[in-house]
Amino acid sequence: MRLTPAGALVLVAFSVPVAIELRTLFGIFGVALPLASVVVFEAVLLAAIAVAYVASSDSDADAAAKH
Amino acid sequence: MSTDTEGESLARREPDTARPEPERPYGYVVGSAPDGVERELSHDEFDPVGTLTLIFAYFVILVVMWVFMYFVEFLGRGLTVVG
Amino acid sequence: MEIHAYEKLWLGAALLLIVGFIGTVAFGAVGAGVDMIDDDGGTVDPGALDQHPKFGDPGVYQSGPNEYDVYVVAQQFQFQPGTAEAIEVPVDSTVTFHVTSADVIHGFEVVGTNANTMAIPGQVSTFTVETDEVRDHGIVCNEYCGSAHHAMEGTVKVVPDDEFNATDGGA
Amino acid sequence: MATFVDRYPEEASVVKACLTVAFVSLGIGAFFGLVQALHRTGVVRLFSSVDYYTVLTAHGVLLALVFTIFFLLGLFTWAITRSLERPLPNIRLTWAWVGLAQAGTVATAAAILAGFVPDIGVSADVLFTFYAPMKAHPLFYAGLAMFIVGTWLAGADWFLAYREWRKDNPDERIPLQTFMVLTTMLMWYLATIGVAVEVVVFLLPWSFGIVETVNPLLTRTLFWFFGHPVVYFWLMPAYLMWYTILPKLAGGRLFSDPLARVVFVLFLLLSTPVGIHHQYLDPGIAEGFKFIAMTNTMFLLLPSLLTAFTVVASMEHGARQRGGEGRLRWLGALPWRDPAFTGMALAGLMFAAGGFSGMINAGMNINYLIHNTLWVPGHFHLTVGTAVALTMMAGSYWLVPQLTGRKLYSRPIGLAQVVLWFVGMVFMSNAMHRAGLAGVPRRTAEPQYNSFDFTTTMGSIEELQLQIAVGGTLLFVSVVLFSFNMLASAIEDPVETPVDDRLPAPLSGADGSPRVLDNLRLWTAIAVVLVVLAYTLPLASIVQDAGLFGNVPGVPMLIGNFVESLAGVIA
Repeated sequence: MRLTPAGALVLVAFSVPVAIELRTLFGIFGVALPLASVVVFEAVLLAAIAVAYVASSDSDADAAAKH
Repeated sequence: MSTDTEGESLARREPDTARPEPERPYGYVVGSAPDGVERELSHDEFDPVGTLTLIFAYFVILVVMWVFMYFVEFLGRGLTVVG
Repeated sequence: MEIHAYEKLWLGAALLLIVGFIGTVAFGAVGAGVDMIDDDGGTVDPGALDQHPKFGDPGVYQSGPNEYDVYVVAQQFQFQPGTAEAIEVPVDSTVTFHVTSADVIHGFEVVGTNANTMAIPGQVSTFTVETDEVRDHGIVCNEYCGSAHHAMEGTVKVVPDDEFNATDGGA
Repeated sequence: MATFVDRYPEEASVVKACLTVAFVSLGIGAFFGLVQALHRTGVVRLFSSVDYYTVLTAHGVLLALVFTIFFLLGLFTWAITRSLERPLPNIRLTWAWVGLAQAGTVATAAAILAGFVPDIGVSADVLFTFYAPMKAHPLFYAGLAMFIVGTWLAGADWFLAYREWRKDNPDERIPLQTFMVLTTMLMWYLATIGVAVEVVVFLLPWSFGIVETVNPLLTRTLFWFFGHPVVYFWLMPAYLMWYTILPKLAGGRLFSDPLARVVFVLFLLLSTPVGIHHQYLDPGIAEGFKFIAMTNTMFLLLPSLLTAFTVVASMEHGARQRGGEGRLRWLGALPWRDPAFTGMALAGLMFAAGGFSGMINAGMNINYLIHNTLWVPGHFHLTVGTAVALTMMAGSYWLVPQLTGRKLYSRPIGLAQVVLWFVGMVFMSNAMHRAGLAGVPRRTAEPQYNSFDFTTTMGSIEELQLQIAVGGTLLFVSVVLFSFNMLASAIEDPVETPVDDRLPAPLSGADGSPRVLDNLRLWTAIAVVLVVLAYTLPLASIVQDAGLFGNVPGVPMLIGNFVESLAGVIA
């Protein structure tokens, strides 16, 4: 499955509530996460999306010959 | 008027990927997602299992959050109104 | 009319959810004993609050052993008592608030607690709470009431029994 | 192939006139929103906190009433014309209601904005709920009344169009979009009785000085009689787009037409007998009435929960037709590059979150937790502020080219705009909900108090303030991008096919569904009975308590009055 630029953008947007609500989720179980952990978590998510995007556009370059 | 357009509009309602393209502006045309249709799925061929998955996840989130909000956040607070 | 099996399933789940919500609230009302603000506070003439036996001299009144009534008048832009002098009530007592407004609609919210009501001119909001912890609470007006609305605040002090000064009508 | 403007040029002009008012209001209202977000968080305070309430009133009225309802007027005119496939019966009547609603808007806006210039002596800093005995200038109420009458005439216009169509098509099912417009308008007629009585019988004579006093609980109850269904009046245009346009944008077809009809009928029946749930913490209303309002409200969740399924299933249908596979991988096959699609999908996602906070609001006793705190605006910025507003903006990317015959100026800017709105709203509404749980009140210029500090369970108040300010800024930038894109689109060259405006038929059509669904008389009658049941006794007891016209004199919202009362507080 190819990750389009638009798809990557929407994933980035979606990562924001996931990161923000991370503390709520841990809060339910009584764990108070510091703000820094949210920032780190969001950075990891963004890196993962970037990797997925680069990887899929590389494989797309191979597949492009077919189209 | 309405009978004139009737036939045209019925045709318009059907997704028609083989339709010859009229003059279109350069670039992506908003609303042209149906051009990417690879197969037609009728009501009986279509099983919305993805929707069921998503909506079940939503259901679980709703229940957990409701219980948390009602029994922890609300009933757990001081100065509850008792009369 | 074709309704997909999954959609029927979801319809059932949605109804279950709704009944569950209503059930929880009913449990809160009956089981946990959370009472709503309702019409038992009666009405007053907002133009003649100074002639009212209690709102004429608003404050804390003892009504029984460990039972107190607090009369509060909300007006632009203060609570009386609450703003100029704090409302003082003893810990481990049952306190009934009677809140009304002398001019426009105000809110009366004891910050961070469930004590929260509207103050409507002509109507008296009555609600009872139990004080179980010595601490100070803030009060805010949480309904827009005019241009200095943001300055309308006050304090409720829950004090130890021996520090409480039960002067009739005063805090 | 010709688009809407070529087939119905007059109607297209009407729709454009309505959308223009909507977008201008959106721009001004969003600017005021930015000003507020920066002011109440203490980041930048450009003016005194007294003027904050003028800004807040303008923000609420321009966005919640003018932007949403003018967009609705345009969208419904488009939908009626398109789905009945005929021009409106009397275009002069159409222009008359457009003019009346616009004149009312100008009058109301003038009364509010005059509050910035105290010398004029006109002011309406009463917020969009205008609770008596806060008294605005008569111009405010008169404008409001004109605006409402304008919407009534618009509904009459659409019913006339339907009647003409029915004459030619005696046995056909009502086209789905027309069905949605008509049921929504029936709900609106029923709901606006409350505000019409409030404004015309009580507030207008009182603001002119003909009547001396009001019964504040009565006018407040009449306001909420209208004030909750108006929420659905905002939401129904979004639902119309989700049901009839979004499936097509996803490359699929609507999953079920009959269920869409059931949903709109449920909204007609249940939208109005629920208003008392805004008054859970009001004195003078018995707990039993509050419980009844809650039960109705909770059942009102049903049509929205059904919508969630039908709309997501319709998107999934599109994704699978476009080659999507798997349990969740099909999400990647959706046309995310289309701003119209992406905007509506993100709006729907936020509505799911807003639905949850709405369930808390609707719970009778749990309402103590969040009543009048920042949680409440946090909630409705997800619902009206995103589910409705973002769907309207996204829908415009698809709709406006049909009205102008010009293509959208920039698809990438459109995409960035809707994503930015989503991110901005995540920041802002999340922080608002959380601050509300800490007890921070809504509707205040300075939520910083002298005698106490707010305590949060997680993080700090400063952090929440910052999130609100950042979110508000992103939202404003998003509106700037939207306005720019719309303006730039208006000067593109006309082209033959600026947009793909085909709407495919639903997977499960109306034909197999019971005909009783289309019996509008029956549903209206049941809706009226439900309202009578829910409201007769509470209204009777409120009137019995304090009289029809009450005993509370007005308190004009004027700056002069403020100076005096401030002097009183200091003294």
